[in-house]
Amino acid sequence: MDTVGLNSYLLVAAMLFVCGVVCMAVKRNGIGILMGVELVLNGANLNLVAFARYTVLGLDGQVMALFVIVLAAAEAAIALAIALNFYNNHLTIDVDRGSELQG
Amino acid sequence: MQALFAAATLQEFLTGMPVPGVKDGLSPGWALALAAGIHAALLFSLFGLLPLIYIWLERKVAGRIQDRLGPTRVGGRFGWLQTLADGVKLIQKEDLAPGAADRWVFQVAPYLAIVASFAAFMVLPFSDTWVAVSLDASVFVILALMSLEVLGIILAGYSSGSKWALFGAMREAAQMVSYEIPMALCLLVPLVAVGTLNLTEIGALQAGPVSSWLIFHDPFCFIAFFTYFTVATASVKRAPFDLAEAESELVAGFHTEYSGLRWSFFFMAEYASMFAVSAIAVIVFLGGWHTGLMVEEGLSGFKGWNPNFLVKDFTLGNYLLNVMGAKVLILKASLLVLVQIWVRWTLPRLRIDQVMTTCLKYLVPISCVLFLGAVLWPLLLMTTLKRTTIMEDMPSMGQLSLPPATAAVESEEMRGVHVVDGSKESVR
Amino acid sequence: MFSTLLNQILSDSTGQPFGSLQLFGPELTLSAGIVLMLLARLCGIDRRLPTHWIALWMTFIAFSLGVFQFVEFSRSDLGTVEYFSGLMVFDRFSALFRLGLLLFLIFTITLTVISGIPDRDDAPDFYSLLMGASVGMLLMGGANHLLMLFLGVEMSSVPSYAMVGFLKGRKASSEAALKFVVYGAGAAGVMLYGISLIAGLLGTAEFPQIAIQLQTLFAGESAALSNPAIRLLMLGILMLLVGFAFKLSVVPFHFWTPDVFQGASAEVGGFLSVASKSAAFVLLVRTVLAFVTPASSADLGQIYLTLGLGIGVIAAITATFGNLAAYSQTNMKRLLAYSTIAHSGYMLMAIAALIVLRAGLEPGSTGYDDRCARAVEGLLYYLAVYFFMNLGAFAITALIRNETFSEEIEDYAGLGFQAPILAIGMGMCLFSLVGLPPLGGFVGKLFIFAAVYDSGFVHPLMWGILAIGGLNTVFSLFYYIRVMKTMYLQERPATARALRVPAWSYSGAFVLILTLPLLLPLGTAVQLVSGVAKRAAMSLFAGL
Amino acid sequence: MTLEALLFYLFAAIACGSALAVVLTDNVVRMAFWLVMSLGAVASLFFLLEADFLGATQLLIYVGGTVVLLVFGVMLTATGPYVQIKTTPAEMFLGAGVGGLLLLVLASTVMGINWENDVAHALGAESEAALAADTTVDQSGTTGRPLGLAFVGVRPDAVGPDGAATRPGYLLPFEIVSVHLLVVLIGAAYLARAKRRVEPATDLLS
Repeated sequence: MDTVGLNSYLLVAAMLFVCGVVCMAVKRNGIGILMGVELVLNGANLNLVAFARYTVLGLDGQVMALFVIVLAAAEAAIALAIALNFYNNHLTIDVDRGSELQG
Repeated sequence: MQALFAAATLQEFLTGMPVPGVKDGLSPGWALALAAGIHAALLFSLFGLLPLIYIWLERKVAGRIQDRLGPTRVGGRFGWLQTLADGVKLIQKEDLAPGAADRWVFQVAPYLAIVASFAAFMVLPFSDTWVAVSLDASVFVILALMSLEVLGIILAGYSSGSKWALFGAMREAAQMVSYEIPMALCLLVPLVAVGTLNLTEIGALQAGPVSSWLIFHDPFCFIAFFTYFTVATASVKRAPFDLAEAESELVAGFHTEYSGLRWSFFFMAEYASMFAVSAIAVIVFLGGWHTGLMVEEGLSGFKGWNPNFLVKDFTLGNYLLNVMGAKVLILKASLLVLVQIWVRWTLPRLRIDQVMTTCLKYLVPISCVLFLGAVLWPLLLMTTLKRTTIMEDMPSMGQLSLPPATAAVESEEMRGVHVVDGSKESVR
Repeated sequence: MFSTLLNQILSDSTGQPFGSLQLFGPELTLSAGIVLMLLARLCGIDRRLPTHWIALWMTFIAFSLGVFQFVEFSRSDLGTVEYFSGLMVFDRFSALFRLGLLLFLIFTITLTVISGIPDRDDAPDFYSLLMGASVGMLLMGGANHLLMLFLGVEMSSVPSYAMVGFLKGRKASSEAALKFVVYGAGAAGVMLYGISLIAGLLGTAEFPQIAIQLQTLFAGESAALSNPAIRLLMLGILMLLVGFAFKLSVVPFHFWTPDVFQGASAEVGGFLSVASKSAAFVLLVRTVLAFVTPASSADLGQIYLTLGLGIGVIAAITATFGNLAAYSQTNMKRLLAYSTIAHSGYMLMAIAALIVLRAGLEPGSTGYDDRCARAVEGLLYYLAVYFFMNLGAFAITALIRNETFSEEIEDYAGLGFQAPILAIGMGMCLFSLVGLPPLGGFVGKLFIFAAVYDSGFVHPLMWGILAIGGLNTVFSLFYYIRVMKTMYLQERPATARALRVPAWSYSGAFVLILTLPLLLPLGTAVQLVSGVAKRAAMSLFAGL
Repeated sequence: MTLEALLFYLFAAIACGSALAVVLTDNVVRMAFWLVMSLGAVASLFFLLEADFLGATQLLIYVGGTVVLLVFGVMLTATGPYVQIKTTPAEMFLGAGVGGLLLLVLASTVMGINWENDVAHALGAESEAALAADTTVDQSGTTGRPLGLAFVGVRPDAVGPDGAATRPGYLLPFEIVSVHLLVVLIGAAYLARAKRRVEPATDLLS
């Protein structure tokens, strides 16, 4: 318990990942699902940074994590624009509520 | 831990202190925790005290500008204790939450705002070696921490269950997206000149006469200061950018439904943030804790005075110099706060679309041009004057690391080796 | 330090005749095109010079650069060139893919000009998104690093989300975009988690290093699933495959495809169906070759074999599902979406064959390399044919929509006589999609099935998959024929809008140009195309 | 227990607990609040992992940017006073089951590996390339500079015996991601703005 190693960080990351996946699965609201995605990406980032600290992956892990943060922001921006557009057309952001497409 | 705590000096002193019930006295870890606690308490007292003074100042200045006297009764002729009396009143008030509010978020939101505002103080250096946490990328960190305050405000506005508050929150969100970019870009302009993100190093580089302040480093820095100050005013929601509260249109904006202590938290956060952005401006542009009158150089012999103090590396002379530095910094920052107050009672409020136009359509391009200019400036000087600054004694990339590429690498390696060795220096 | 960097970027520092920037020319041209379109709008030039000319010209320049590089590179006899300090790789495979994609982009832009889907105001936005997504796909084609893999996938998907929602006033379009972005972001997240596990376990993210690290990591120990490191690796690979499966709309990650294709305009559907899929397949080939190496230990080979067979089974299920679900469709775009799923299944069979062949090797040997190359060659050939037949089908759908304002199959009644050029073109595309003998699709299927047959010698299950693939071809005939039946055997209702698309109009010429290559396999063209594909495929294998 | 371990457990608990709260909460705004707590705790973990630049980026872009964007989205699309997401107990049960299983698999795998002895040893000792690049991020936590250098394509932290860099420089992604951001910005602006219609486009191929 005294020393915190790589395993502990990976465990936290796994927890974040699983919470994100479950969140994506059970929420219907578009923005709720996006929050799940953010959790998943954060789990991955925590993995990368922990590996960067403890293994030979080194700085590359941090570089990748930085890119992920930037890409996630871009993705969130597009997703939000699409959600707003969807709302303008449907007056809801429930993914299931859309009725035009029988999917 | 990578961050260099100012508490490390105190930790050394506290380690091994006899504690009843513990065999070897205080362990290093707990000593650090205790030292950090003491430092946090010191910082928090400043964090609490500054708004108290600024609110009084605001009322006095507002009164004078409107040809009134302002507070005159509590605590003598000038109403010194007016804010304290207000505070006592606010604590006694009932803590209300409207029925339509999302009660739990409503109650938590003020804490989010005040914690974010306080966290910014942690990385703010007050003097040469006076900083709670010395980080290498402290400019970046402080911007990040201050951006969190907005979240508290948005959540507060949204959870109030009132349309005025919601409008205020949405305006704040829209305003935030527009001011953050020019703010960061303007801060980058002087950073290009010094080549470091560490506020302590930036401050230390501006020792000497007024001409060595970064605002006078090149024309772009000069303009960048005013641009930054404009955007910083927007970032702390002060008039003419106080759209989030806009008391003449939105009752009181995001804090319409708040009362008592939680309401006062927002005010504490606002005034503390005013100080924080001003202090950043002072450190990055206006010479930090240096008077600019060469007083420090005159007193530098005083530094090692009374060396045989209880704590290692601690001298009374150095301490007194630091006190002076901190006072200079706070005074300079307070002057900028005074300007913000003055502006508030002078200029009319902009509309939200005008705010966004100002920030996005004008200030972003302006700051981009400034940034580009700052990057090209050394090249221009190199081709004409054969050096990177106009005057010889100006702070430049050269002082820290020259030539930029290799020296940066070397200094990085040196620093890395140094700390890996295990020798824990306190604050640089 | 910086001077060597500049040297590496601008010219040769390692004795190679290609500098990084030079190799990156087409991507840079496309990026410049995006900026140019933006500036043109800013200065009001787009009022006088339509934006699609800028897009078309920049793409054409990029394509010419690609041709130039391809020729130069073929002449120089180099195997592979890593550029940008090993982040990207350039070989005949990526050069060919780049050519194909840029040509496809030219076709797509021409189609949008003819069908007029972005109007004048929105054209800069649309073409920026289109070219931005293409840059991402080009990155996917040459990715040599896990970061570039993720970056490429993101760069190609995120603009696609916006493109799907481009008809923003339409309910269906915005709904399709929301579904796409939500599920796409989720799949990308899972994929990234897998990448983080793999990179962390192996301590590297570069493709060439991955093989070396795999070898060293599992050299001494048993590489059975009881070893947690192997389990972690497999979890990572599975999560990576989830991302790919989403991009390729492989069952069970296909559910977004019909909705998205129906909601998006047919032009965007064609782009997603061909460009995005082929980029993902090319990237998948690279990933597979990085992970599945004959040099890995025998235990690992066994696990990879299972993985390959699993992918084969999933490919068979995907093809079957796509074909069966297409039966009940009444909307043309939805039908084409299910057809896309089915074709992903076919092409995934080639990947499965590749994995099985590679995994079945004894450690260290290169015996099956020629057969592996044949699997990749088959995939490339299929992609080349798929380019024409699928884009053709989507383009004709778009052209018919422009005339009749409908994409329902029942509204196609009697088109065979009213617009013969469209109907004949559609017929050729659909029969080629089925894989009927004289057309290009037949040869493509033949190549892939041959590769699957080869892999059957490693594990007989692949022969079963081959049989399912063959059966599927028969299944698919019926629903494609239904469309033809509606066009030719049903009377056009008197109330329906009349079509006037003569063969000598822009639309007619476009359809002709797209569909005529499908007839080419009749002659020596098969050898020509397959020769290029073969050389490209062989450049991936050092042993050949 | 050292201070570092204490801080780790504190932030890890906040991160995991808040992530769980994101899943269990039905109210979107509260979800956003818990998300902020979780992401903030992850940023603190970054600081603990000696990645101060990354921690600050996480705070600035994720917590200060992305989440504000999400909350903004909630406010713009809220029909009722507070958007509630109803999750049926059956769904929740299924989600909990599948999630628990996934967590079990991941956790057992991750905890089963002895990183210091098995993996690092195997990779470090036997692989030439890994040995050369065997420089984990230096312990000072001042990663801003090495990160910046890596972005312009120079890797002083990973230099082989012959003086050549053993790890890639990231100039290409650093530059190309700006193209991506530009495209995304164009797309998002297009989708979010109201349609300007001047005249219907009639002239094709003009």
